[in-house]
Amino acid sequence: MFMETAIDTPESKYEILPKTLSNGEMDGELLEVAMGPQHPSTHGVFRMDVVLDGEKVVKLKPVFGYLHRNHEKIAENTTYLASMPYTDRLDYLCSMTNNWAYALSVEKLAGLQPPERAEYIRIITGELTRLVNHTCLVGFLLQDMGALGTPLMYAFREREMILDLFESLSGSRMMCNYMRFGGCRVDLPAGWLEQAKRAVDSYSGFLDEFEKLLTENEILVARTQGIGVLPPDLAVNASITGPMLRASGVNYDIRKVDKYGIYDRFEFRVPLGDHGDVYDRYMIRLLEMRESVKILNQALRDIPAGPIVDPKAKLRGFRPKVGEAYGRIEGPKGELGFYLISDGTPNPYRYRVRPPSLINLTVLEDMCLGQDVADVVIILGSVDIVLGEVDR
Amino acid sequence: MVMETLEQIKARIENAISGAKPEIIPNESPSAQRSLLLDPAHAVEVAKFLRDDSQLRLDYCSNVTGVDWLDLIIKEKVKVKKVVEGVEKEVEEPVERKRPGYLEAVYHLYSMALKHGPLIIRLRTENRADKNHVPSLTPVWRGAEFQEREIYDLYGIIFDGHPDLRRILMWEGFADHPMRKDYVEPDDYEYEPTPHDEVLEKTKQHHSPEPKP
Amino acid sequence: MLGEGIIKGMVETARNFVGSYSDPERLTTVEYPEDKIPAKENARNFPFLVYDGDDAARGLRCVACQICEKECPPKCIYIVKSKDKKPDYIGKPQFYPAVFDIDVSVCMSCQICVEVCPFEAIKMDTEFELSNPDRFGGLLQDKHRLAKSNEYYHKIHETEAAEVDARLAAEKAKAEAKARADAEAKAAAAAKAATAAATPKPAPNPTTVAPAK
Amino acid sequence: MNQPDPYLVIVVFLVAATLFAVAPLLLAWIWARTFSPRKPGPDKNAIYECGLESKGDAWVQFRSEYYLYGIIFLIFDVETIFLLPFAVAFTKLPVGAFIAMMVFLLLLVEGLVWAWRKGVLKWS
Amino acid sequence: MIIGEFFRGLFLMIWRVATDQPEAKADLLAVFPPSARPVISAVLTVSPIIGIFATLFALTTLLERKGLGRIQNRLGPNRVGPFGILQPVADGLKMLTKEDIIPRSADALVHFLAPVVLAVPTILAFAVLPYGRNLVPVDMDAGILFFFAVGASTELAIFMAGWSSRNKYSLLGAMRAIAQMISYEIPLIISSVSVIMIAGSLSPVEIIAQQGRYLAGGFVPHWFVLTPWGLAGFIMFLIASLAESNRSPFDIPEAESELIAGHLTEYSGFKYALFFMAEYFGMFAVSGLAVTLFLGGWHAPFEFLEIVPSYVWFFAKLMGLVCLFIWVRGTVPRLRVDQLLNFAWKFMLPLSLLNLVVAAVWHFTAAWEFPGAGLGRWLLGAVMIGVPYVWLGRALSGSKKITQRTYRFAD
Amino acid sequence: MNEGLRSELSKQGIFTTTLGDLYNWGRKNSVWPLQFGLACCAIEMIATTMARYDLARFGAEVFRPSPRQADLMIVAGTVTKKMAPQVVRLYNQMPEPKYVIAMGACAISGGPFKQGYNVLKGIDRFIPVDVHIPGCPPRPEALIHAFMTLQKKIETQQLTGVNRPRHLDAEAPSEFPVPKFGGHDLEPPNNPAVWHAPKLVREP
Repeated sequence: MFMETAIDTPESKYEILPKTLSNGEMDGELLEVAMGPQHPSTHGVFRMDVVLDGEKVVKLKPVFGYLHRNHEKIAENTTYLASMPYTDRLDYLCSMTNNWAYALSVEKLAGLQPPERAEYIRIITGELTRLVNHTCLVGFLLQDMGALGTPLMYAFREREMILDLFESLSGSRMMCNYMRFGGCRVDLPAGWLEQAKRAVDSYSGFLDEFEKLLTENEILVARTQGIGVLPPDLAVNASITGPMLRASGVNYDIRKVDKYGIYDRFEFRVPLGDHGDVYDRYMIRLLEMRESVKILNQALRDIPAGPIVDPKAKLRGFRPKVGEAYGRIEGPKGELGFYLISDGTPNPYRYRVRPPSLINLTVLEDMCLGQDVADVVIILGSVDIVLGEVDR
Repeated sequence: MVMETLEQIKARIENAISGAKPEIIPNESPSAQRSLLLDPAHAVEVAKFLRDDSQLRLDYCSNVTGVDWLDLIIKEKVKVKKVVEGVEKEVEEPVERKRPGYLEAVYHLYSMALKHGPLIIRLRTENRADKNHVPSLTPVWRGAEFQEREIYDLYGIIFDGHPDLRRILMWEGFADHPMRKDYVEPDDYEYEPTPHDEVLEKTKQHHSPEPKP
Repeated sequence: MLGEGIIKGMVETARNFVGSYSDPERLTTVEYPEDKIPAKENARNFPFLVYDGDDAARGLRCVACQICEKECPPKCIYIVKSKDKKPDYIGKPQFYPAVFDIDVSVCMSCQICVEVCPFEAIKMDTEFELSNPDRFGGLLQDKHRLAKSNEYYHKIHETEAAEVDARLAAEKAKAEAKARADAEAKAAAAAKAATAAATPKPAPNPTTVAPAK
Repeated sequence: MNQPDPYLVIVVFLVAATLFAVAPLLLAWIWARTFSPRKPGPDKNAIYECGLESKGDAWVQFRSEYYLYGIIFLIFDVETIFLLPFAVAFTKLPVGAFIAMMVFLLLLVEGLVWAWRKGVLKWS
Repeated sequence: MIIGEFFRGLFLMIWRVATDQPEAKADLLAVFPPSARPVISAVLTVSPIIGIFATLFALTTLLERKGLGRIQNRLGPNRVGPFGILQPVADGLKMLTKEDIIPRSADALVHFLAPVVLAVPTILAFAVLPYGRNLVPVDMDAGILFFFAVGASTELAIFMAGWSSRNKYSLLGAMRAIAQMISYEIPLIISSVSVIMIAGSLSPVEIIAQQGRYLAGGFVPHWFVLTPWGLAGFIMFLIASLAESNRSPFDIPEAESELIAGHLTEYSGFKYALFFMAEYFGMFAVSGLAVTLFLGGWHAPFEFLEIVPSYVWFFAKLMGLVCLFIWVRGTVPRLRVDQLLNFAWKFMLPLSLLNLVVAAVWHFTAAWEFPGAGLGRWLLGAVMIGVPYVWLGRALSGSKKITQRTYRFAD
Repeated sequence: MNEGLRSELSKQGIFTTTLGDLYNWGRKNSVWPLQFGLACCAIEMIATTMARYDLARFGAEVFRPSPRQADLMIVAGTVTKKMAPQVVRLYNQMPEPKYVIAMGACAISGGPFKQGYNVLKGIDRFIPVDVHIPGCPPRPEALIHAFMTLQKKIETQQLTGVNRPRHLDAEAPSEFPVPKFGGHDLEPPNNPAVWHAPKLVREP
């Protein structure tokens, strides 16, 4: 609605280096505006230096580092275990998947194998985290679009339900610090599975409600379709991962590619978009949530009894052999990887987080050029960043 | 799809690009992720080969990171033939060898087209002080743009050919490269109510706040 | 038709509006200071020290082994070991913390101190109403403020506390049996006085990873 | 005659409205004078820009799009002014007058269509 | 003696107003010397209106916060006074005592004048609305014209606010505000022209009088909204008035998520409150006009309900519209500025012009006298406005239809 | 305000006390926070305004994006050294009376990240903080509790006299110097006028 530009067909040849629109024939002076670090819709302390020609963006430079908390440096000065709670605070919406990625990398480094039940618990908590993340993202995206809190409130209502599950499992709402090398910290408390089943069952209803509220809303359609188009070849070259990549139509889901954990046992599909615009990114997330619900239903049905920790795992005095490992998972925001180098001491020699949020921002300027200021915030919203992970 | 072994890749690189001498870096840990060390002179060419080769098609540069290796004194025992009391014997003798430090950029490559990986390539600077240049691979993989900037910021590796090499996380005007192993932190947390001895010890080496002019 | 989607959305919000008067699912507010969401069994916020019996000073389980101090990721625990010893719950003389400070303004509620503690001495509290205008007076907690009774522990973490108590009782019984056997052995070999007994081996907590032996 | 002159009421309305708007500002000023002193400062009275120091001037020459809308507005506003007397008289007018008015309207619609086709209404 | 007369007059006035009687002020005015009577009379008219709308403003902010809360599954303010009723009072007190900051580089005089210039015309617009059978502050022949004339000056104030702040966000907000408000001014006026055509008068009193009849035994009011052109005009009037009062989804001048607070960014203390208040006053004024033009003003929906005092109906209808505004605000996201302007020029303007034709046809077909003529007229009008609506709606959405996209799935 | 004090004041003039009470009541019930989140705690801050906890009940859901209309700055999350000047500037740009809640470990003391080279060890090094909430992140209820603590604090403040709050004192500063970026650290690393490093007293 309200829009005349047809969707740009993805160009076959991308330009690798970032480009800036020239102000050739345009009239009026340029206006340099800083959006952020304190700005209602930069999702934290992100800053974009935007050059505007009227309302059009002719240049956009992201500025990072306002939340650079030295996670990697701190981790290199402390033990492997002590970094686990710090990973919670990387992408603070999805602590479980962060835990998982780190645990997976350390398990690769030290040769540990979590038992089956632990793998199931990881999948359950991981997919719940995906639900939380995507729900919040959609809420925040609508907030950026100017909906007065209602979608965000509904999103957080559902989030609270899952946080309740996390709290009764791990003790904390957000910072679960739940996974351990070779397994999980505690077993599921009594009644947890039933509670989780109830939550998952009601989730489809919530998704229906949400779609009714928004998906067909003309304003949303008009605001998102054809905005922030990301062609697939640029997406691949710029290392975009996660829903954003799949919205551009590239079939790459690490759950399918690496089959880490026990993802090969579950039946689920990977939704792909054809346009790579904001609307596709929004819809891909909604569709992914429906797939997550499917995975959760299977996992909650099949979870076996048994131990939850690899008996070889040590809590104190954990010293992996000299070497290095890179482990990665399909986080809700994209590929979340940890690269670890061990020198045989209790502390990692090099500890590196591969932050999907940061790398997905590589193409922010390419997507925003020529769009309006109002589009910039929703394009940023559709990228789905969390500053804790962008700046670490 | 299974990727070729590192040896095969190495041989094909050597065939395709004359002068390139990739070196396989072993990895003893259970992960067994070995890597290829590229020489800076041919790195961009090799990278393009890796990206465009039809069997590899490593079109996706997942992770780029820096590593700081300090000067290291390696103590080894070397067997030396010596004449001891008139008899030639093989004697083990401790030898100290200084390995100069260097900075390293590590790239993890995957293929989205063929769904395989990782191939890990490494680039090394000559030393940690002045000869800290390596070629930038951003023109090959745009995804390396911010990560190389980050390495420049935190480790001080200068990537030649990077389109926009500025500090990314710290502010302009910051003097140090804080992720280096020998970085000295500013003196500002000795007031914590629960200071530990090592913390107090550490604060003594800190930069003191610079005197006001 | 134009406007259809908006009307659908408005129907949805109207449903929530009307529902908020009849359906508790659609009015999720818990009016905090009056009503509280019951704390979850596993909930954790800040650590406290468990003591047995009535006397907080004498019954403290902590033996100032300083493992938690070392393992604490943000280093918010500060312990000074006592000079003298006092008997612990099985009567064995142990050190106790002369100073045990936790700066809750630093604590990240990660529970690692609880996991690594071999003596079941530090546990997580569910108390969160700690906001205070005074940072140091209000938030730097010493051992007097940290000490809370075993009954309190039972109140907040029922299942877990029962397990811990059972384990401690079993240990105590074992230790007493051992002490009796030792005493008999001592009586048999009256010449020797065995005072240096090994520290009691803690039973691994079944819910946590077994600590290294 | 109890109904006062409508314009007198309007004048009183104007005065009252102005008082209503200014009185609280005055009250706030008195409060500030008496109890809570205003404390201007170089930072506080600087332009807000997301916590950064504002660079460059905000008073720039702006793009022409906004002005184009302004011009079309003028045309149509004048048109509506013409419409009003016509509308008041409409019920007393014959069909012919209505058709004449429609011709006038059509001319304006043509202007709108022209502007539309010309791309004036398109935000480039 | 005089004091007794005064209170008697006051009491009689209140009683007469409450019971819908004419000449409410007569006895009270008799107390005063004749030369002072016109002014006193005017003051007696003006002060209750401002007082009532100020109270209504306070209540509406609370209503909005609570209503939005309910839409969002929560309670909303309920702690300050019983049911949170004193929340607006606390807010007002706070704003009064808040420090006032004028940016150093701003144009201080314009910065100060802007909120006043905004608040005064919005209050003036209340002058011409008939609140009840005998409650018309100013019975002007050109009342509607006066209303639009004062309403138009608010645009200037918002631009003054944005420009004088010398803040980049404010400037963008001001530019947007100007573009938006002038664009919606025209559909707003044209959609009310259809009513003026049929009523044949610019006087609000006369327009309401035209809607005072009842059909079908007193159960169908003769409101203009119940005609095809009236319904279309009403909807367009509402949309345009949403835009004119900068309410969501047209709140782009202060677009929080992009422009911080747009033209309000640099305003603090009670100046900000004045803007806030003016927004609500503007909303009341346009809702009041919508009630007058389309919803039969102070007339009851059914004839037998006319015994209820007329002003009750007026304010009930007004608050109904305000609630609708709040409801819309709680549901929809915001438009982008170019879409908003497109919507005004390419959808609202053609449709509102067309609506004039529909109204004319309605007028000319009034003479139809065959069985089912009423229904036929209705259908003709509905088709005349409905078909272009669908067609323009399609055209506006470009070539693609508003249907869900299909998505591929990879296994 | 306790009874004794009230009667003492009423002797001097009841007007002052009631006006002061009204003033305190007004500003305590209408605390509008600045829409300003830094890190993890910001999510819990948002959660506090959401349906389950509903900060709106206290009239505080009006999160203003512009500091000009805000009363309360909730420093929710880690203040890095790169961010600190901006935080101080935002605080400076808020009109009086203004309050600061340091939410979460990071804002109070640097928290778990205090060992980081780019992390400010507590926002109270540069601006005065009214209420501290420990926790990482604090539960939404804890934020509400802190909010009520702040309300209690406002309640006890006097309109006149020596104990009047900072913003009513013409001499007290309303803005604090913004630190500059230095070669190794912020310059100065703390503001001695605001921050007083405590003396460590340890009883054995």
